[in-house]
Amino acid sequence: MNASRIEQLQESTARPAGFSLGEFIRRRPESITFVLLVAICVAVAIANPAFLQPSTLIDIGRASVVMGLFALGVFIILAAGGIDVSFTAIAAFTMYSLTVLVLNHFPGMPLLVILLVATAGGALLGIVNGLLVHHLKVPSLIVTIGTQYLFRGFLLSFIGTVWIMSLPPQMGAFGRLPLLQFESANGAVVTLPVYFLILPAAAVVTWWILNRTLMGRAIFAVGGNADVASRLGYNLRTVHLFLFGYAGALAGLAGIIHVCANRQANPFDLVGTEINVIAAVVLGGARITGGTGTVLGTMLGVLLIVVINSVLVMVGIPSTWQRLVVGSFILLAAAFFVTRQRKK
Amino acid sequence: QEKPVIATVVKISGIPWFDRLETGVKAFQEANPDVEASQSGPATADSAQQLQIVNDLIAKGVNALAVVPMDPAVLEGTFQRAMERGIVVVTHEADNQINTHADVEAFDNDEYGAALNARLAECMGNAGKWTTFVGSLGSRTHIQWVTAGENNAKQHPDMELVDPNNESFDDANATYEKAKEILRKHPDIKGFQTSAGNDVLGVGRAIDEAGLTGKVCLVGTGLPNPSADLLESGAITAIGFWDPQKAGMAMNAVAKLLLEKKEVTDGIDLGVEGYNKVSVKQGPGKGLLVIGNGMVLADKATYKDHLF
Amino acid sequence: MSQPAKGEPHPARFLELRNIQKWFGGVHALRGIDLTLDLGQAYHLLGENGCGKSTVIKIVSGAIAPSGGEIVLDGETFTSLTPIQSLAAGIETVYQDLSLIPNLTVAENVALSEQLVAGQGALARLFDRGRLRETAERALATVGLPTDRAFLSTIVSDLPLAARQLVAIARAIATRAKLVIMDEPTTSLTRREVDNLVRVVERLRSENVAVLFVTHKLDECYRIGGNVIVFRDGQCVAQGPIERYGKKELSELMTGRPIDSERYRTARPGDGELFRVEGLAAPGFEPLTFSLREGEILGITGLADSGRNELAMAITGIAPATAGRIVVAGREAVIRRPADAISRGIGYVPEDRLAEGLFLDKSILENEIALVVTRLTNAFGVIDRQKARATAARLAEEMRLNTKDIDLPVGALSGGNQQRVLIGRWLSIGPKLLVLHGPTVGVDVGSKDTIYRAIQALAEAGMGLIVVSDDLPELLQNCDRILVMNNGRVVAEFDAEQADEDRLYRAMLSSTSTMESAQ
Amino acid sequence: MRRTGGQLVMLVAINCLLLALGAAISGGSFLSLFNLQSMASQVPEIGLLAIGVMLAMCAGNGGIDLSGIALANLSGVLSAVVVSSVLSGTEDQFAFSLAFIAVAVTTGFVGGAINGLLIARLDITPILCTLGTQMAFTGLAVVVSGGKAVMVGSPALLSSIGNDMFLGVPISFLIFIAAAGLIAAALKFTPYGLWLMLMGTNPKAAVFAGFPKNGVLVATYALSGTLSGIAGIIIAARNVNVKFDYGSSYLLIAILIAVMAGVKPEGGYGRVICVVMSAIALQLMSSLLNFGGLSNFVRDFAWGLLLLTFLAVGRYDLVGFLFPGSRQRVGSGAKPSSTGT
Ligand SMILES: Nc1ncnc2c1ncn2[C@@H]1O[C@H](COP(=O)(O)OP(=O)(O)OP(=O)(O)O)[C@@H](O)[C@H]1O
Ligand SMILES: Nc1ncnc2c1ncn2[C@@H]1O[C@H](COP(=O)(O)OP(=O)(O)OP(=O)(O)O)[C@@H](O)[C@H]1O
Ligand SMILES: [Mg+2]
Ligand SMILES: [Mg+2]
Repeated sequence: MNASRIEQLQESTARPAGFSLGEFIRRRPESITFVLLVAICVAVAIANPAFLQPSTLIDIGRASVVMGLFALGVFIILAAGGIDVSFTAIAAFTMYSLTVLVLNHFPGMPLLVILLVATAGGALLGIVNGLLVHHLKVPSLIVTIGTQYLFRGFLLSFIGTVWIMSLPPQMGAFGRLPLLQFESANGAVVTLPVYFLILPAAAVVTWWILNRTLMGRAIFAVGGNADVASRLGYNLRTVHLFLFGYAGALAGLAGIIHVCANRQANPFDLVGTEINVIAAVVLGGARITGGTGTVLGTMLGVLLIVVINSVLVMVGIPSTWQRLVVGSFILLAAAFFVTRQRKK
Repeated sequence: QEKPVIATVVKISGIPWFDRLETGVKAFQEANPDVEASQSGPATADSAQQLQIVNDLIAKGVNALAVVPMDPAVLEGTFQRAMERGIVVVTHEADNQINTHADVEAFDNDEYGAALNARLAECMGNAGKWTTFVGSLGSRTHIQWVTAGENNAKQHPDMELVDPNNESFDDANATYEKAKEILRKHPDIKGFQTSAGNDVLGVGRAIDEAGLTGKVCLVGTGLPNPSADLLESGAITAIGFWDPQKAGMAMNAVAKLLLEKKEVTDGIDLGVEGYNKVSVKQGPGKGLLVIGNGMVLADKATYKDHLF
Repeated sequence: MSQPAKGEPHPARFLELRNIQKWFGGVHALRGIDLTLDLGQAYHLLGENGCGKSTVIKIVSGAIAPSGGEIVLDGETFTSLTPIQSLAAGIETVYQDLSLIPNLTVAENVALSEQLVAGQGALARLFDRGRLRETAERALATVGLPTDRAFLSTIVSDLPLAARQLVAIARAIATRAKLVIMDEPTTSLTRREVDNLVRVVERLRSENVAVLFVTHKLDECYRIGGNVIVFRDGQCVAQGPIERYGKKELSELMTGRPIDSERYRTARPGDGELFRVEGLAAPGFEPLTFSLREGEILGITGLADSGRNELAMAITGIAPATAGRIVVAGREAVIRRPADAISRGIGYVPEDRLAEGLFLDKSILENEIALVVTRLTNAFGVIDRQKARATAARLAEEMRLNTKDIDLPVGALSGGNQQRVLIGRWLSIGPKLLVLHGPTVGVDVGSKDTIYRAIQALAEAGMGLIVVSDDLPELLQNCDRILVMNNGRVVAEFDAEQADEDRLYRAMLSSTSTMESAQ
Repeated sequence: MRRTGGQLVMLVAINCLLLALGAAISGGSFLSLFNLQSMASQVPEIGLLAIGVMLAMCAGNGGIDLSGIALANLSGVLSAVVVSSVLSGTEDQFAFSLAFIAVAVTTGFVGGAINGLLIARLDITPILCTLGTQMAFTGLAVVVSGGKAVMVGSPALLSSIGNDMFLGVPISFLIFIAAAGLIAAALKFTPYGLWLMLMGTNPKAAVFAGFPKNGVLVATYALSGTLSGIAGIIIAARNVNVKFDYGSSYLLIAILIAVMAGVKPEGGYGRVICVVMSAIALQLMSSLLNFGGLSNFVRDFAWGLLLLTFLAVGRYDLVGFLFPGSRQRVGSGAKPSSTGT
């Protein structure tokens, strides 16, 4: 009934076309991340069977929380074709100011309110990013380099630099509240804290926003082609504000969890780790040019980085060699990733 | 008539240790109104940033520099130029600094490292696996301390050093993760000797959370106030430190002496607690090495005497 | 906001533009446009490149705001529209660049707008995935695309261009639109697809939808019928039923000067063989052999997936051949990458000049000397500025650019001039063979004329040219011979003087129709 | 070209303003020869790295070089270790210096070329690639030096690079200006420069035009690496020692300088002279704050503000407003009517 190539198109899509590994990897790059992750774990387990204890898993899970929250924020910005390096400064800003605030003015503030305020505060700073990105019309990398300096400089020059060692009790208690606890062979207690739950919860929420709401589709649309998206009626301003606001909210949340988990509020913390988080997201299959990626992949990327960083002692790599090993590994993973992805 | 300016430059400004040092500088200023003493430091722990500040101060024309080098080596060239311009250079925590008029140390680094280890060995009952943490492999004093510790441990054949010299980057969280890992890899580990100011916090938290308090010993450099909780709970066996306030005062005192062209002789009293009878030797360069007696080891019972 | 006023007589006035002005910086792109569009009618907006067609469309669809004038939409007066206002009023647009979101699926591209518009552009909402599927299926079926799950979930950037164009059209008709605007919708469609489009338009009109076409293909306007609107230099110079105007008259209205659409090719090719391929093959086409004489213009046509694109890219080293030989002026040429082709004197003017050809932010000078910089250097490896400027100025002159300022960024030129810059760049290497892929895609009548004349002049100078195109009149007017490809093979060869559109067209479809009859 | 004549004017204006401000608050001592020399000798390290970042950005396609300072440190460390194992810095001073320079520049070149090859051949995203090599280079420096500072000393030639003046200008600054000048010339007058900028504007068109794409990429990153090597030499010469973790804050500052200089992060445009001016502006500002005795945290804050101000100025064409002469004049040469035949 129609032109031949449309018929062929019909045929080719109708045909299950067999299972092609290359095509699968191209469509789901996070599968590579997964394979790498498993490969490392197997290799480490062979090198040192002590790796195979439940406590390993729990420690990795616990260590992923802050980075994971950051990564979700970075991922959604990356999906919309932007990049953010100010999230660590946002986290440091909110966590420290809030701790000071609670300590000095509202010692009785319930934990839930603290978490909410942190999230809101982070969102506010994120919105500042969003406004600047939208109105200055420059790549967000540049804007957020500026705001990173701005936020951190403001925090350290005007809010304070003193480390807070004794947290408000409710925050300290939250950091220790166990979700799961058992004793390992040497009598050490292994604890999975309750705050761990925040990461999967945030991941699910992010997944839901991206895949079930119009906003999520708008984010990918903007990442695909911002001009076109705006012509089709997606309000770029709304998308930008939401995007950076959401990433800021996640950063604020991550910041306060960082404080609770560490039992100290150090305003110098966090800033400087942003490149690692971006690397994690990219290793999770999101293209740095935007428009692609999945929440699952992002989480796998975070796990990959956390695992690499935490198995070095296990396999007995001397500390002089650790940087070289991590660096080489990132290169190797990236190369593997790219070559696999390119094969179609 | 302008008052001579003594500029103190610390490794990084804003952190508790150097805030404490600043109280020393301020106290010195109060006691010595005939000089102008002030403190500055970089915003990030980066020797290049510190170098810049020192350079700018030299250009500004201060009379004396009292510097706690982030990395002594990086500052050599600049100090040389400063000395050529007639600026008095005094350093602290840099007993290998060549281009300085005087380096002020709170104590002998080898003695300090050995003392920490002796305390650790005592707690461990002179037997068992132990490991060490340093701020970074590039941190000379930290390496000195752990090396002295290793040498001390050789007296006890049953002490076994495993996976030594873990880098903490002075980040309590990173230290915590690494300590957990070590606890996992060596379930039978008995002791930790740490170097950077935050290491006791990270390792202590790991021990505390693992419920190993009392089973694993931890001795390291730390400040009394931040460590208070963990000392109380017993997760930290003992902390070693010197009071940066006193060190700051001592540095400035030496700088003032040198500005006044007075001689700094062995056994001289700098008028600062712990530096009442300093040993003065020839340093690695042309300058002097001024060693005080400011070492403090504190544990649960004694830390309250030094709250800062 | 704008519900149709009930009980109004037919045909209802839907949209009215009054004295619309638009300035881009110092450029007065629209100089007072007055237009009215009624429901149930088809309109053809004609005009040269840069006369303001796309600008008017962007104003109507809310993508940009006019600098003056007013828009009356369903009886309501606006000074400017937002995309959502325009969409909500029932204006759907298929933009020149298709405006598809490359990383979303077919279904999302087709049917997401419906839900976006339903919520007045609010983003904080769930979307109904069932409705998404239904809407997409219905719209895709209308334009003749597959409606199975696999196709619905294909990522748009994985589709061939023609299918993307149909997807864009499907999006426009997915909702209950009142006005469907199509900005050059048929540039990459073949005649059969255009036929199908004509049927779609018929249906839309019968459903009382207005359709506004922007096109450079006059033939299609006559096939579709309706009214024409002619723009020149940002002004509307004619409006009325298409039957009233002859083809030639329309051309003259557009350009403001007479154009004869006679055959441009008058010279004859030389005798010497210039170029030959023997058993050349690559993914996309089977081993084929042909040759070209000096000064000959060879046309190659076929459906988009007939292998003609792959052939062009194999000859020019973009996607090198996997088998066979290429002989240039009697010497075998191994072409593995574009640089090889360039060093053999083979040039390639790609189809998508913005994406593949031009450096838009850079000056005409830099664009023109890009291929020959190494030849313009002195003994120290430094570019000889004077020589470079002279070269660029000569090429600009030769290609009759409408500006003498070679420091102007190419992005500031009109489409026709941009294409001339690109062709000029290739002349800089003094090519033996120039492969032109869709040399006049999206180029207006006036510029086409200039480009055709340039092509003829090159052939007369002894250069061989291969014109790959699906604009059949273009091939018939310009070529000596025309090869028709189908399914990766050359299925017919015509002497251009003897051929006509109908025969070419049948050849293009020949083997497919055998396949069809075999089924 | 035209669009950014304004950028340069603006940067020059800012520099003048900062100098005037410095003179005002310091009672003139900010403009003393010694302070000017001191500031001039501080610019080269970061300035060289910023030019490297600029080159990588110009290549387009998300080009960026995060490995600059790591490679500079590696060059210094490796060179110090290798050369001092063969020669003595106190005895054969001149030979030691020459060998040191040669090894450091070579290391920088090789390191940069590795970046380039990984990016061009394996197609790894530049940000990820240089992040990996940043760690690898630092790691290698740690392995080679055992994490300790490596003594270079002050052999004749190196010491004069670090400390001496030529006609009152620090030699290190002259080296920086010479390197910047060479790069600027290469960008402006050679085919390489044209290819790089065109490729940055439209990588696909560059392929179609048969540019030696891989060659240009490798050359770009190798050049950036070589600049790191030179920065490593200057660091060694000025500080007498080299260490793997020197200048960790330079990573973002180099990007900051490049962006303030108007380099387009999406590729295809950047001017060396603007980067030089921008580096000087940053130096002036931070020295000014040190002179004023302000906390260094205020400096971070001020940098952020300055960068955002620059962006706003660019966005709302305040430059054109202030200096109408430098305004873009697109379209002036073209006639909007149709083509005459
Ligand atoms: N993006 C732009 N920015 C600024 N000025 C532009 C831009 N696009 C076009 N112009 C200016 O508008 C002029 C008119 O363009 P137009 O498309 O009408 O040219 P033209 O004479 O019709 O050429 P052709 O016949 O080749 O289409 C251009 O020559 C150019 O100077
Ligand atoms: N964003 C812009 N900035 C500056 N000038 C512009 C811009 N968009 C269009 N113009 C100019 O406005 C005029 C009208 O352009 P428009 O795109 O409407 O032409 P068109 O009739 O659609 O041409 P074509 O047939 O090439 O699509 C041209 O001179 C064009 O160069
Ligand atoms: Mg148009
Ligand atoms: Mg025109």
